[in-house]
Formats: sequence, structure tokens, C-alpha cells
Amino acid sequence: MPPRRLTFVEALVEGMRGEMRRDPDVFLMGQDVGVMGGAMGGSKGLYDEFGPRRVRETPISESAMVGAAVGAALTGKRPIVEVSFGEFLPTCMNQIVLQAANLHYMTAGKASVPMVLRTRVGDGPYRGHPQCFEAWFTHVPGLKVVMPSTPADGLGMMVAAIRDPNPVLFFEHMYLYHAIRGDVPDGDHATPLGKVFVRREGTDVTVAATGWMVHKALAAAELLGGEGVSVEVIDVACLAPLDFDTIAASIRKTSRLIVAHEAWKVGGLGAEIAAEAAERCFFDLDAPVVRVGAPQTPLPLAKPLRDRFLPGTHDILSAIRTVLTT
Amino acid sequence: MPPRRLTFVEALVEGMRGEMRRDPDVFLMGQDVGVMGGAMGGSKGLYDEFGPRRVRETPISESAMVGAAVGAALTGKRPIVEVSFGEFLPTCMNQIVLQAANLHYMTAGKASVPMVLRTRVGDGPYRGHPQCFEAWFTHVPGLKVVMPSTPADGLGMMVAAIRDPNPVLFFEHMYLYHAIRGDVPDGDHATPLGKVFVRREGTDVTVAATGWMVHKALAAAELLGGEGVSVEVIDVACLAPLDFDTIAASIRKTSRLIVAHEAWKVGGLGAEIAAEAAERCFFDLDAPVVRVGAPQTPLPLAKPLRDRFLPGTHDILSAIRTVLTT
Amino acid sequence: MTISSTTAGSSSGAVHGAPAGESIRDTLAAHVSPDDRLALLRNMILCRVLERACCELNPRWFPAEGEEATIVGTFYGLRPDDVIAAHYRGPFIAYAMRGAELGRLVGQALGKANGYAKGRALGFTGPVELNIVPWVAGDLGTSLGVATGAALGLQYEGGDRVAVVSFGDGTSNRGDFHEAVNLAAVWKLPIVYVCQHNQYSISLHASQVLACGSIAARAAGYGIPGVSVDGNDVRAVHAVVQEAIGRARAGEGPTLIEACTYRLGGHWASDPGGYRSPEEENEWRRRDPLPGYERQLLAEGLVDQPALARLWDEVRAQVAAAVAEAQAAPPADEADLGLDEVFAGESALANGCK
Amino acid sequence: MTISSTTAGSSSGAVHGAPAGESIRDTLAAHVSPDDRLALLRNMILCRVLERACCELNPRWFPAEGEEATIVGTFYGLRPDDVIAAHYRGPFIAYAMRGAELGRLVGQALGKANGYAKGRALGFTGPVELNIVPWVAGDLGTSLGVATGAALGLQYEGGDRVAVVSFGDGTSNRGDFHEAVNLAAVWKLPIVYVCQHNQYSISLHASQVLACGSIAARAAGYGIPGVSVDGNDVRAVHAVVQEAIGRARAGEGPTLIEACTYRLGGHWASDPGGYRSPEEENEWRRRDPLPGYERQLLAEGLVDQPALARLWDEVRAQVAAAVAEAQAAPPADEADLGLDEVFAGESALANGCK
Ligand SMILES: Cc1ncc(C[n+]2csc(CCOP(=O)(O)OP(=O)(O)O)c2C)c(N)n1
Ligand SMILES: Cc1ncc(C[n+]2csc(CCOP(=O)(O)OP(=O)(O)O)c2C)c(N)n1
Ligand SMILES: [Mg+2]
Ligand SMILES: [Mg+2]
Repeated sequence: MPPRRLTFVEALVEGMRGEMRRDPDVFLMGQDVGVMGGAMGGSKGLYDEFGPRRVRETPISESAMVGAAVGAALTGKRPIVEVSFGEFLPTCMNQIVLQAANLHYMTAGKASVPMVLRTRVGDGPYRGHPQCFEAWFTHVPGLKVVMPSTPADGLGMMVAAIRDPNPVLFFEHMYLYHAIRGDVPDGDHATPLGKVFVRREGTDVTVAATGWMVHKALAAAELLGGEGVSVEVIDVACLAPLDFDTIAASIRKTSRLIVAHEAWKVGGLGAEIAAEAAERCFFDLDAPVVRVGAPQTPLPLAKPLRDRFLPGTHDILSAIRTVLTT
Repeated sequence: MPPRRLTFVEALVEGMRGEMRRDPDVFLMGQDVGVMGGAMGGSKGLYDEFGPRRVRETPISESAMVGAAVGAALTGKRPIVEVSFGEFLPTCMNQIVLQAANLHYMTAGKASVPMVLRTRVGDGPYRGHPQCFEAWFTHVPGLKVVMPSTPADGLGMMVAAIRDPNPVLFFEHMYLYHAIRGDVPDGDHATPLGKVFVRREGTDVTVAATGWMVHKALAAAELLGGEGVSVEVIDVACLAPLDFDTIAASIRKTSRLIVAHEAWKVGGLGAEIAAEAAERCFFDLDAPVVRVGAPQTPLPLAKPLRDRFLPGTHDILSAIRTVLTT
Repeated sequence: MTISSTTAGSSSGAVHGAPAGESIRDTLAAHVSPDDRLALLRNMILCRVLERACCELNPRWFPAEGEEATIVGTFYGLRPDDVIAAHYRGPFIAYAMRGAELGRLVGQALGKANGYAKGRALGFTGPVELNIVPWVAGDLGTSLGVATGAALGLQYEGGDRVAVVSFGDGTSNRGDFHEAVNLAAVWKLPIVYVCQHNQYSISLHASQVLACGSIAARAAGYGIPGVSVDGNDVRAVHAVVQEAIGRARAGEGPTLIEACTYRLGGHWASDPGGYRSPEEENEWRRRDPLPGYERQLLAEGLVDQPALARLWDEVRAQVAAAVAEAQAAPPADEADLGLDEVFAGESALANGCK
Repeated sequence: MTISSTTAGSSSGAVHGAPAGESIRDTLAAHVSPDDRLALLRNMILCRVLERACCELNPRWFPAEGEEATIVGTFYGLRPDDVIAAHYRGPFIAYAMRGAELGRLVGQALGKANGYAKGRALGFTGPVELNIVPWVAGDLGTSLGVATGAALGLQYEGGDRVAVVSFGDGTSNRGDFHEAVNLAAVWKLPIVYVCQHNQYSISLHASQVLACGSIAARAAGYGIPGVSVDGNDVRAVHAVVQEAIGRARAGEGPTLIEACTYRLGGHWASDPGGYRSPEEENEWRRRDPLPGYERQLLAEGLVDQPALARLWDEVRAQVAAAVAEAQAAPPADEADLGLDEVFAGESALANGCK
């Protein structure tokens, strides 16, 4: 069968649909996931197919929703709980950080929490709720944290996340939702968690990026290709546990590293990757490690401010030029 | 007047007492802060002196407590709100991250939130609630984050935090509470926020540490002094905004950096400091930057496990030996 | 006018400050002065015209149509030194009644430089200096804690200022609602909580997320008065809120009021809807509070048709001017992200709620 | 026996599944079989002796003395396939009644390797495989959400299993209480919430943090039955909980029960106290549920003094053996931090609540 082309959000829904068909223990809960089809179409068609028992509308009670997923997972179910936007994660950190992450370890392996928490992040078409708090969760042992950047990975990582016996935080970038369309494999396709992916090979500099920034990095690589600069782009689609080995292998080849994400630069995932590089790849590096991220202001609303705030292709370009000339 | 010697917790209380005497708008709220004198004696004597209006008992409602501080600060009061233990911060992240941090910027400077959120963290004598989540807050613009390591700074930074027109998160390390005694200056003593402090000068390697780890780093420095190794120890008493310039100046002198904290190594404050070093001090460094922090397991309870889990003097020693021999 | 008091949990014997009887409230409502009656009308019209303009200009604006009686009734007649925190749906009229400039508010909804937040915050933010707790983040419920804290500030300083906060029915399921109201009850804070109960949280009908029917019933769990009022009757809402304010000023603590109304529009302006029946929408359109109130005032002889037409024309002109001002204003200044305005300096402390 | 039903919020007309009348409960309580009456007694004695032993061994243990009737009455007589989540104060008897081994529980309280958590978690954690939701973190209230989720899991799979969760009076002020109970009410989950109302949160008397007097009054805000019961009367507690379980099994949804009792000891074992009056403590010591229940059974002729003495001796011996086993057990294995047990492998899924 030829591969189908889906938008990013269609691929996510497809991943959930497949698993819900395969495994009757999989169900979805969240606000407006039913008749409305989810914020931004994020669960379109699922209610029609699976009905109110498996596509459950919740009150505005993020902590109880996530707690409900943890508890249902403890009893062997496979809940997917949706926090409509990542901005609301601060209202349910207790369930994520103190319960979901701890249960398996603290019970000496007797409990497990096979749940997926999906949430929408990043600057999107409507500019609402764009906060990117994913770095917080990489600091907490026991959580898997993913942020796919392509429809194929959106589907494959959703399938893998649902099948994973651990709590997986699934960050869905809102810009990608409708803007990106791509081939997705058919059938039973699970993308392994715990890996980063080399999206474009190169020899002069490595750019490790997440989410929308992967696409911006690819655009920068394309532009620089014309100037004879060869950029390797790594998609950090799984933020935790972090597959630094693949990044280290790339650094051995290119001797230069840039990390790019949409979240605030200070204290972001880029810090962890740069720090690992400074420890494990020190003698392989020929230039400073440059981080590209958002500046230290709260996230402004108006478009001109937002555009200024968001790290873009030009920031990656200038970071690359910097590390190539030092 | 000769300086007085106080324990760390006495110094904290002294700082609050002085400000409460000076400024009638300063008040304290939290659980058991009254008759009981606060968890671990953290507000001893304040209720007797200031009574129930200014030393307020709260229900177990961390989000409302912190929200109450934000709101009272908006009306010009100077609340100190106490979340008994840092482990409970996940229950009130929304107030801290989405309200306190944002209000000044988002109102174009019209609102300000002069509040202090104090909380107890780190491994203490009772081994309860030791989680160190401080790194999360350094990722969020608009928050000042401090963790003093000496009685003098405990007092001086408490005074400064209360006077600061911004939300200040004040992390109090429980081990230091009763274990550390030191001179504190008399009177109107405010330690400026936004600075790190060189605690011991050295020429061979820089160790930047927080909280209890500062003392472990000093112990390591002492031991190595006997072997002719000169260690500079920097107390990162203010985690955000981060005074990296002082760390950079130290690196220029020593060419070697170690970062040590009790929080998990992955995604901790050490990542930010190491990443800054990898970007701004790349050509000054002669060796990999080594981070010392907790391993990637949830925080275990039993003493043998806890002792194994906690980064210690020996970890700092071996990190120093590593960077001196590569 | 339908007002019912909920003094639930009486078997616990612990309901404090039970609300005064209906008679007082009926009397209050009936005795709203002619000037106030007209002012309520003008503000309801202004709310409708202003919000419609914002919806036209910004498809992501959240329509308040149908909820004007609740919003205006709640926030009309406060003292300038009282503090307000308005629900994100339809807050501009609350700000305008405190003196906020319409042109700057519309600018705000458009993210223009003339907006009170210079384009930084969500469009609903109002000027703090008018004792408005600004709406700066999108997480529902959290602001209830902040408003409660503002009431704590007022109580702490003595005097008789009060805080009035509104929120949605869906929002009452957030833990922050529970913690905030309980704290206010325990400390007897001078605050009035008004639930703008429009039956929906986005696509979900209240019956899907609330098993208790009445949000006022929750008051029993805090030992405070809970009052349910017809949110489409502006005088009833006003009377009930004013009565609660009276208790708060007198040191008798908070009240939880539920004003039952309906969101005639979509969740956001361009919401395609489809999750509720046309019958239901039509039924509530029939009960639209604005024509209802107009008919009432016409019947009472307080206005006649020509005066009414003039009023609408005046308000339309006022809003048109505000829209023109906002549209002419420059966009938010991209050169000024405000990196140096993230932290307050000492001088900032002169600002804030007064 | 004092049982009062709170069917608050009736003016909203929305109270679902109102509790059956007192008569049924009185009947239930009166008809606890002789075997069960004796088992309740034995478990209360075991609770007291076991918890005292833990307090002696670990000064940071949280004494449950005085609350035995509430704890035992709540968790006695459940089906093995029901799920429980016990409050952190006195959970061991609840675990023991499900079959947990005393020696391993005591080992747990000491952080020994033989404990169910291998020394990793707080001492209160019990074995998951006995359908116990483990207590793994110290933040109060959060576990209510998890227990509610377990009830969702049970409902989802069909059948008639239920979940029973207990929590403190102070904990009922956390937002998580509100969100969890509301969710359970809306979804009619098979769960019983039992508030172990011992009057205190550490040093704070309930009256300082709860303005409503009765926690059962909060049920009105969720449209579920709220019941207040004498928490020092083990049969009353048991009857009320069993009645609520019956409703839950029948698909009628959750119940909120408040069992009023008293913490005779300190907050932790070595708590110097001093924040409450000796009169109050003495008054409640007089109402100690254990001697009270003994007197009752003696009066009913179910035991005599020698049998009672034998019972205590047996239990003491049992606990002494458990203590000896725990003390002999090796400390938690410092070589095994369990870095490879942070994430579950595929095989882990065979574990968990069954
Ligand atoms: C904590 C949180 N969860 C979810 C949302 C997404 N959301 C925005 S508006 C809304 C509906 C709010 O319903 P209600 O409180 O009744 O107010 P209304 O929109 O009806 O005025 C939701 C769920 C949010 N903003 N915050
Ligand atoms: C979220 C949270 N806040 C504060 C604490 C600190 N704390 C531990 S026990 C306790 C008192 C709990 O009171 P209650 O719920 O009545 O239970 P009890 O101790 O009386 O059994 C408090 C405040 C905590 N563990 N979690
Ligand atoms: Mg609503
Ligand atoms: Mg208690």
C-alpha cells in the first residue's frame, strides 16, 4: 500500500485511533475531546467511532484528570489524558511529578503507570497558550518526554507512547498541527522512544533542535548548503531519557554544536545538551556551544512582539556563522 | 557591637523579625507558623511578637496561599508566604509561574508583586520532603531564586528578598537549619540579590555550588589544599538572575569548572552554568566541565539509600581529580 | 426576578452569615434609583456594542453576548477604591465602568501599542491603577486565588474596601476555586465571588461537568452564604451583589453568588458551534437580557423609544470612535520586547492597586 | 452512635443518590455479625499495638492512636478485589486486613530491605498487588486524584468492584479534594471517600481552617450524599461505609463520609505538642474508642475479661514477632539504588492492581 500523506494532527489522531482499535483498554479523556473533536481538531472522529465511554469529557480539573489517568493506569488501563494546552501543566504538576514519575520506582517495580499525557505547546496559528515547559519534566526521573516534529513520528511516537509501560508526556507543537503534511507508514507503526534522529547529514556543524525548530534548522541548513556549509540536523524528538550518544557521534564528526528550541534559553533543554557536550565532548569540540532559545521575558501576545520573541531560522543561521568563525 | 552567632534558621527568623518590625506591611502566612513556631522552628517567636494578624495560619491550600500572597502584594502589602516544604511546590506552580512571574511585565510595569515565597528543601535531619525543584524556576523569567548557604546570607538575603519589589523564591536548605552556626551582622543588613559569592579563592579549579554543597565543596577544597591543589569555591546563593560574570572571571583564572548541587544532575541548575561556560568560556577552559548532582532515580527514603543518592564531598573530590588529570 | 438562597448543609449547623431574606433583596432591586436604572441600561448596551466590535476585529475574542446583565449588574456601583477581578468573558465593560478608556481597551484586544499592556498580555487585561486585578495568564481559576489575596490586602489594611471577582461555571471545578473560597471563608475576607454561569465550558454543558446542579450549593462546604440569581435580570444581580458587598464591608466575610445566564455566541467569535441545539439557542435568544430590560424600562416609563434609539446611537458612536482610535494606533512596538521590564525596580512600588 | 445525613443544597433540587435513612444504617450497624464484631476488635487492638511499636521504633512515625475505630471500620470487610487508598496516618492495619505481612510492614516503617518498597518510599506504602494504591509522595490530597482514577479503572472494566479512600480533615482543603470528588460525582464512579476527621492538621484545629463545621457538608457541592458519623464507633463507621459501598457497587456513584475522631497522640511520635489544652486531650482520652468498644462487647457478652486479655497477648506477640523480623532484616541495600528500576519494562505490566 502506498504511504498516505497526513497533516501532523491527523497523524496524531490516526495513532490514537489505531491503538484504540487494537486495545480496548486504551481510552482518551480531556476537555472538549468529544462532539467538538478536541481543541484544534486534536481528537477529530474519535468520539464518533468510540463513543462516550472511551472518549471522555472532563471538567476543568487538570489535576484530577491527570490523577485519574495515573489511577486508571495503576489498575491496568491505558489512559491518554489530554491537558488542552501546555500552559496548564502548572496546575497538575503534583500528579505528574510526585505520582506518575515515582510510582514504579517507589513500589520496587510492583506498580506501573502506562499512561500518555498529551498537550499542545508552542506558537500556533492562534497564538494562544504557547508556553513550552517541557524542560521541567526532563529534570524528573521516571518520565518519558517526547516532542515529535513530523507526521510520521507523530503517529509512530503516539503508538509507542500508548504502548509504553511508563508515563509519557507527549508535547504536540501547535504550529505543526495543520502546517505540516507528510507521509506516514501504514499499519502497526511504532517509533521507538528514547532516540534522537538525524534528519539531515552534514559535516561542518551539528544543530540539535526540537519541534518547530527542527524545521527552522532544516531551512537554515538548506540555505547554508548553497554557501557550501554542510549542516547536520538532529531532531531531539525524545527529550527524556536523552539519547546523547547520537548527538556525541555527530559532534565527533562536525566538532561544532548548536542547540535550538522555542522554550526560554535559560534553564531549557538546550542547557542539558550543551552541558553534556561540555563534559563528554570537550575534546571533540572546536568552537563554543551556542544555544538558540527564547529571550528572558514572559511570552508576549501581540504578533510583532511574538515574532520578535520566537527564535527563528535567522537565529540559527547566525549561531552557525558564529561557531564557524570562532 | 560584636557580631552575634546564630544558627541558619535563627538567622532566617531574625531577618523576618527585623523587617516585620521595620515595615508594618510585612506579614507571614503558612501552615503551623503560629503557636507551633513553624516547621523545624522556622518562624519561632514571631507569633508571640506579632500576633495572629501578621503571623497567619493557613489551611492546607498551597495554591490559595501563594495566590493570596500574589494578590496581597498587588495591593501593596509585603507578604512572606511559606510553603512548608519544597516538595509541595508542584501544587502551586500556577500561582508562581503564571501569575507572580508574569504580572509586572504583562502589565507594562504597572503591577508589581513584592512577595517572598520561602520553602524548605534538601536532605535534612528528618529526611522528609527533600525534593529540590529550584531549577524549574530559573527557567521562568520574572522570578528571583535564592538559596543562601550561611547564616549571614540567610539573614541578609531574607531582608533583601522582603524588600525586593519582585517575587523572590527563597529556598532554605534543611540540613543547614540547625547544623550551621555563624556570625551575622547586626541591624539593617541586606545582602544584594543577583550575585554569586566567592567563598574561597583558588587558582587550579573552580567549584560553583549551591546550599549544602557549598560546604561540601569547601571541605573538598580544604582536603585538597593539603595536597597542594588550590580550589576556588563559588556560592551560587542567587540562582536567578544568574551572575555568570563572576563565574566566568573565576574560570579565566582557573581554566576548570565543576558545578555541584543536590538536585538531580539532569536538567538541573548545573546544566545552565555548564552551558554558559561552554558558550562564553570555551576558550578559557582547559578541561571538560563536570557536573555533580543526584543520580536519575526518585529520591529514596531509607538512610543507606539516601546517603548513596546524595552527592557528597567525595563526588566533588573525584570530579576535581578528573578535571585536573584530563 | 428569581432569587433563591441556598443555606445548604444546615444539618451541620455551621452555616455562617446566612443571607438576609428575599424581601430585603427584592426591596433593594426594586429601589434601584432611576439614574442607576438608566446607567445599567447604558452599560449593558455599551457591553454589547463593544464586545461585538471586538469579536468583529478579532476572531479569537470571546463573545459575551447574552451575559451583559450578569456582568454589568455585578460590577456596577462599586467604589473606585474597591478591587475587581473580572472573568475573561466580557471584562471590558467592568473596566470601562471604572474609567478605563475604550480606545485603549480595543487597542488591547488588537494587541496594539496603545493597549494597557503594550501588546504583551492577553487582550482582557485592564489597568491595574484603577484597582483592577489584571488577567495575565490563560489558566482558569488561578486568578481566584489572586483576587482572594487582594481581599486579604484590603482586610489587612483595615477600612471597608471590598473585592469583587467573577468566574465561569466551568472554572468552579478547578481546585483553585475550592482553596480560594475556603481561605476567604476562614479569614472572613471582604470578597464577593460571582459565578457567571452561562451553562457552558466551551462545548460542554454544565450538566456534563457538574453533578450538583447549583454552584451556589457549594457555599455550604465553606460555611458562607450561597445565592442563586437570575443572571439575565440586571437589577436582581445588582441587588444580590450589593447585598453581599454590604456584608463584606461589614466584616461578615465572603458570599458565593451564582448568576444564571447563557452564552448566546460561540466560545470564541469564530466558533462554528454545533454542539448544542438550535432550539436551546433560540429559547435563550428569546430571553436575551438586553431587550428584556429595555421593555421593562419602557414599561416603567423611564425611557421611550426615541430616547432608546438615541442611547444606542450614542453608544455606537462612542465605540466607533474607540475602534477608530485603536485601529489608528501603531502595532505593538517590536523593537521593545521589554527585556528590562521583566523585573520591577524600586520605583515600581508606587504602582499597583492603590 | 451518631449518624447524621447531610443532604444539603436541596434547594438546587440536584442531590443525587440521597443516602438511605438512618434506620437502615442503624440496622446494619446493629447486625454486624458476632464474628465481625470480634474481628473488628482484634483489628483495632492490632492497629493500636502495631502503630505504637512503629512510633517507638521511629520518632517520625505518625501516631494513629484514637483513630482505630475510623480506620478499621472503614477498611474492614472489603472484597480482596476492591481497591483501597489509605490516609497516611495508620494505614498499616488497612494493609494488614488485606493480607500484607506485618514483618514487612514494620520493615517498611524502618526503611529496611524487607519492606515492600525496599526502603525507597515513605514508610506508609503498601503492596500494590493487594489492590492497594501506594502512598509514594508526601503531598497531601494528590492521592485522592489517583484513587479516583483507580475507581475509573474499575468502572471502565465493568463489574462491581469499588475503591475506598481515606484522607484527613486538613487535606479536604486541598484543591485536589475538590477536583477528585467532583470528577467522581460527574462520572458516578464506584468510590467511597472517608474523611478521617481527627480535628487537627498538625498544630491547627479544624475550626481554624474550615469555616463550614462539617466536611460532609461539602457533598452538597457535588450532588452526592454526605454523611457524618461518630468516628469512635467502629460499627457505625463500618455500617456507613458499607452502605456507601453498596451504592457504589450498584452504580449509584460516590459518597463523602466524615468520621469524627481525635488524634490522641502528637502529629509525629516525638511531637512535643503544646498547641492544645490538656483538658481537651483528657476529654478525648476518655472517649478512646478501644476501651469503649471493649466495654460494649463485654456488655454484649461477646468476650469476657480473660478472652480479652488473651487477645491482647496474642496481638502483642504477633507484633513483637513482626518487630523482631523487621529488626533482623538487613537495611536497605545501599548498593542498589535501582537506577535500572526507574522505568518499567514490558513485563512490569503484569504487576499493579489486579
Ligand atoms: C486551567 C485551564 N483549563 C482549561 C482551559 C481552556 N479553556 C479556556 S476557556 C474554557 C471554558 C471555561 O468555561 P467557564 O469557566 O464556564 O467560562 P466561560 O467560557 O463559559 O465564560 C476552557 C476549558 C483554561 N483556559 N484553563
Ligand atoms: C500539600 C501538602 N501540604 C502540607 C503538608 C504538610 N503536612 C503533613 S501532615 C499535615 C497535616 C495533615 O492534616 P490532616 O489532613 O487533617 O491529616 P492528619 O495529620 O490529621 O491525619 C500537613 C499540613 C503536606 N504533606 N502536603
Ligand atoms: Mg461557562
Ligand atoms: Mg487531621
